[in-house]
Amino acid sequence: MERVELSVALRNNRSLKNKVESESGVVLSDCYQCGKCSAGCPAAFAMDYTPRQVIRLLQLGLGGEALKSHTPWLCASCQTCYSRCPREINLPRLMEAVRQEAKRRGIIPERKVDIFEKAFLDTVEKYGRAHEMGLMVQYNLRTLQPIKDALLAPPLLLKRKISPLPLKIKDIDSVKNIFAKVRNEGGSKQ
Amino acid sequence: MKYAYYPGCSLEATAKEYNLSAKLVAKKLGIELWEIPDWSCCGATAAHNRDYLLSLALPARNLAIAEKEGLDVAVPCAACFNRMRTAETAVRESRDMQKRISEILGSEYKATNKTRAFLDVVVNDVGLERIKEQVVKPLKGLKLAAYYGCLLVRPPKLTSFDDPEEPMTMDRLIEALDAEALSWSYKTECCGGSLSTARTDIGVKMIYQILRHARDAGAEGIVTACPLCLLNLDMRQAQAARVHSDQLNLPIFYFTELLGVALGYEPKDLGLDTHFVNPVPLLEANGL
Amino acid sequence: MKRIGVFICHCGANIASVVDVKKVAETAKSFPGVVYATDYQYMCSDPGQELIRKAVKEHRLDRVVVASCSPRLHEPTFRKTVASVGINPYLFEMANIREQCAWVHSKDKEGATIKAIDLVRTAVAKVGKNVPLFASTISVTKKALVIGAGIAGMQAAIDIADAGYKVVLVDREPTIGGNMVKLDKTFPTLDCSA
Amino acid sequence: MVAAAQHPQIELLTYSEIENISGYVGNFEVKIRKKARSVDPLKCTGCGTCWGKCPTRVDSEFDLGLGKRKAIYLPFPQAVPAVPVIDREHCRHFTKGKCGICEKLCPAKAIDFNQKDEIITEKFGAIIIATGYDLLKWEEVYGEYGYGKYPDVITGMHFERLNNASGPTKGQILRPSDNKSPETVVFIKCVGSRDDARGKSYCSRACCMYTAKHVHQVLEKIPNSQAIVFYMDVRTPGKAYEEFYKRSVDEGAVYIRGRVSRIFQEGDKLIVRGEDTLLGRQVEVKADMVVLATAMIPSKGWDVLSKMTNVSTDKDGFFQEAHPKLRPVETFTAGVFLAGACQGPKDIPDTVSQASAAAVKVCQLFTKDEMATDPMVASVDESLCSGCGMCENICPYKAIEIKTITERIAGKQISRRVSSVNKGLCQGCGTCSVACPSGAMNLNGFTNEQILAEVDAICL
Amino acid sequence: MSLTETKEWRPKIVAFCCNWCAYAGADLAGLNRLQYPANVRIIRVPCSGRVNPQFVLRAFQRGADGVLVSG
Repeated sequence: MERVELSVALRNNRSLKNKVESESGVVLSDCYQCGKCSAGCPAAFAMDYTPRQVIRLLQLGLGGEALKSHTPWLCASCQTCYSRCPREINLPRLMEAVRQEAKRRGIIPERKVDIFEKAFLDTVEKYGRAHEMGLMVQYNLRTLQPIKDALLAPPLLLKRKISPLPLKIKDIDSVKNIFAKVRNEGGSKQ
Repeated sequence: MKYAYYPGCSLEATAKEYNLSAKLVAKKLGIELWEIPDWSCCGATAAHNRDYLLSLALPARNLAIAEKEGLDVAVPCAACFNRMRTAETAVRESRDMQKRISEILGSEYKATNKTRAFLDVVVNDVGLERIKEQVVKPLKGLKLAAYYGCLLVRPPKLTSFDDPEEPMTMDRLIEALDAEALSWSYKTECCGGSLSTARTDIGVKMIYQILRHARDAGAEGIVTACPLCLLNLDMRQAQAARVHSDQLNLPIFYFTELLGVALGYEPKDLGLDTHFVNPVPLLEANGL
Repeated sequence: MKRIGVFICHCGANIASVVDVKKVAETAKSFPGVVYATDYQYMCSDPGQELIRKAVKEHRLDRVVVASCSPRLHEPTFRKTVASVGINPYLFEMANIREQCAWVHSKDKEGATIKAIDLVRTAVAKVGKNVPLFASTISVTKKALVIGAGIAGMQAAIDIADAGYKVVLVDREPTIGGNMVKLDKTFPTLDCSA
Repeated sequence: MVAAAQHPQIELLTYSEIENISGYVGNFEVKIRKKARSVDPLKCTGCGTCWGKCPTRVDSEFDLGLGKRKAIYLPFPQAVPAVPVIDREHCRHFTKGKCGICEKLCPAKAIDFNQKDEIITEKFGAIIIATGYDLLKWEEVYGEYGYGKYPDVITGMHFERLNNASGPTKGQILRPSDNKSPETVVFIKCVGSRDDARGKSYCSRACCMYTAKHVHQVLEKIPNSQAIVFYMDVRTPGKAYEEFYKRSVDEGAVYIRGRVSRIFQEGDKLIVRGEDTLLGRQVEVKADMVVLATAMIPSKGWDVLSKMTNVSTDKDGFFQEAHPKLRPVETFTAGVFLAGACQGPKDIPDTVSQASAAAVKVCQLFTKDEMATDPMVASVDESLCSGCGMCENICPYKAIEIKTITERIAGKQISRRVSSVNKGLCQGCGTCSVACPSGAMNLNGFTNEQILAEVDAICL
Repeated sequence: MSLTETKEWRPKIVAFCCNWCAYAGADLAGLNRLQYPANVRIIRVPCSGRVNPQFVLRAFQRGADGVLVSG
């Protein structure tokens, strides 16, 4: 592990820190690193850094490493950390802000998660609602794993739980409009 | 008792039986549901992970329609409920956000109406006393674990109708139906729903812990109020059992299905035959 | 004619790094009744107080204004200072240019200096209307009431009683000792607590 | 304790509460309610027959529910005074109108069911507030630690009782659930302390040290035991404190830096989940008992006492000292002093120091027969006063009364009524000067003329 | 707030503060180095009850734009 020279690191980190803070509404210095968030995180076992460590990286001038971390992409948004945090730090929002910034810089450590979400939102933009069957097919094609969950599809079809055809809402323009305006507001390109 | 009704995408597909049973019990309990016409997706996890504003505007579209009717919105899906509460609170707390969202929607939305979890409506608006009066088939003998997951009760400031660590709404309902609600330690642990498609490996580990703890606590079935929880615990149960070389075979119910059974509907009418882990044998074994 | 002296404190850098103290002292000289104004690093220090005493004598001051920290901190100090050179302690006023000026406007040095001048002018205006006041005396009942008979109450009661005064020690519980008697051995000596 | 009880200059009033405080420094008048004990302390010999035979058993508050006591009881064997009290809420004589066994059996005939609360009034020159602390009710806040439903999740104070030779287990550390000796004990610090969201934002100061002591006691008393401490920081700023902490580590305590997220029961074990933040890894302990170091909060009733003494408190209810550095035991109410944890969380050495300091302040006051008063009080211009009494009614300190003066006007003796200010009682608030319709009442040091001059100057 | 932003007009605010609470609070703001606009001037009074309506009127007469009584 490389030694970090902090004076330069901290100075260089400032703009990223400010950006993440303003987008998430989280004040990073609120965190005193007690670890209660990470102690109760149900997905931490799969993460490279614990959520607390992601905050630490951002506090310490190592925001670049936070952007490369898988952790924000594996956050299940379950709100356990936020509900128990003694400083009421909205970690899920922070994780969102970090991964959005990472994506803006072309860093996508969890490609499958990214593809799934894109497929999901594409469907919503196109039809106004999520369409599970189409979504699964899209996702599998894009992640090059055509037979993933294939065993689940026939019983789902059989149980009339998914339909092969998407259902489009009538006023689809109003939804498309939302997507368009959010893009204009400078939101991410999805 | 009239509410705008927002089923959400899952209830049109993998959670068809939740929709079916919710509508049936609503009818029996005198809850009038006005389905939001031409409702659209709340954006789910994907939206808030990728764009905060989008994650508010998508649910707000539906809330705005209900607001014009002057109705609170009853939402069966815990995830939709959470997203709609988030949007509603953000708009209510900031005039600036109200302006931005109204602008994006192209129509005014002030968040004067409230999102309510359907579970909250059933237990707290209808009330357990009235439900008890209508029970024709008590669920006597059933040992059930109420599973709330995350988004129904967290973060508490947002969800507000029950305790984030020791929620009891569903337990009280189970007891009112004469079944036994077990005390167990995983009732609010996350099932990893949002990760289950892209990172099934992670999701399977998470659901196995939940299923195991419910079984070890003596549960014969798990009751939930979230289509993602049910989908995960039910559809991926076999996989979880295989990965962990364990036998599970725990039927998963929507609270509306059990309520429907107690109110006298046939399991088939409630969609109970569409689950992966067949719950019918358990019901039959208990004379239901 | 009143003869008012004004003393502006730097409080090291606490005030002087924000407020232009020289300017404040200079401006104060023009206020009605002011015959002397100066600034100094630490007014509350021995040399600072000595500076006030000297100025009172040299300039035959009959009223004094000190602009420094909050009067809640050093008003008694400076009252004693002026009293020691024969001025009634109530012919003294303070302008709070630290807590309520330098510290809260540290990013607005110009605004802080203008405010400091205003505060000094106000104190000068007030001191001009001050009249000598004299304390009277009241009798003292030499008996103490101690509310709560835990460690603190018992210790205080014993100390006062040992000095020869009467003490009434009150506790709402049926017994004295408070939380202490619930404890086992206590740190760092690990002896028993009672 | 015995020193306080036996001191000839100290009068103990136990089972008594302050009803009202009036007056001012040097001359406080205090009403004290002596609650009915139902036992005559002059007759009682403390023989113990009564509580031995009393048929009613209830949870002992003193043992925090870990043990039982009777309806007539001494809280603990060494209690001072050794005079029992009847808990009228539970005593059968009072609840059902029968029983009376204690009365029949008392050899000294000390039981008196008809005793009534008695109110006494006494004058004091000074008051020391030493009301101490309670512990935060963690059961009401921390669902993730089980809301108090797991019997083996206890507080440090419970642990003290378990450890105490005269406690419910005679000094053995046993689990409340099954009276078994715990092998793995987890300690969690900062429960309710340093928690802005659901607890208190401050550090409770004593917990680091008493936890180190608890750890030592576990390791000393229970063979093959393990003690694991979850902490955020170890704070040992006191003489010999760091050495004490180090000793508990040397004895084998394992300190994990991280706050516990959740405790739950699995079988007869308590699963404790935390993160070792030094390692960045989730950790789990299968514990037999968990001891929470809960936050110190002001002892209940602080709000009432604050009003009676006119001493303000901070947002958490701790009494406010006159200056945090320079006047730590004084208050802004002259003659009222603070000692111990009522002013802020404190350990024993600090409490004792502060108590002695407060005592000195009182003695300082008592060395003089008379004391000087603050001259910045209200004063009446009798020539303008019409004796209307507006000021008398509005004065919050009851410092004004109407007196009759006789004066000579145009050769005639005339009596008329004017206001008069008691300089001892007057606190210099000046409310009277605002109420006065004739401008006769003014406040020395803050006269109308002075303040108007200030307004003019400040608006320039 | 626009108080600090607009150079053209800065309202003159006179605050009467009770020595025991609001004035102490203003001291505390100083101790914590909280920043607020410099156009607030505090007059110390022994109690907010000491503030005669006459003082408030006089402040407005002499050009104050706002008066705060705090205690």
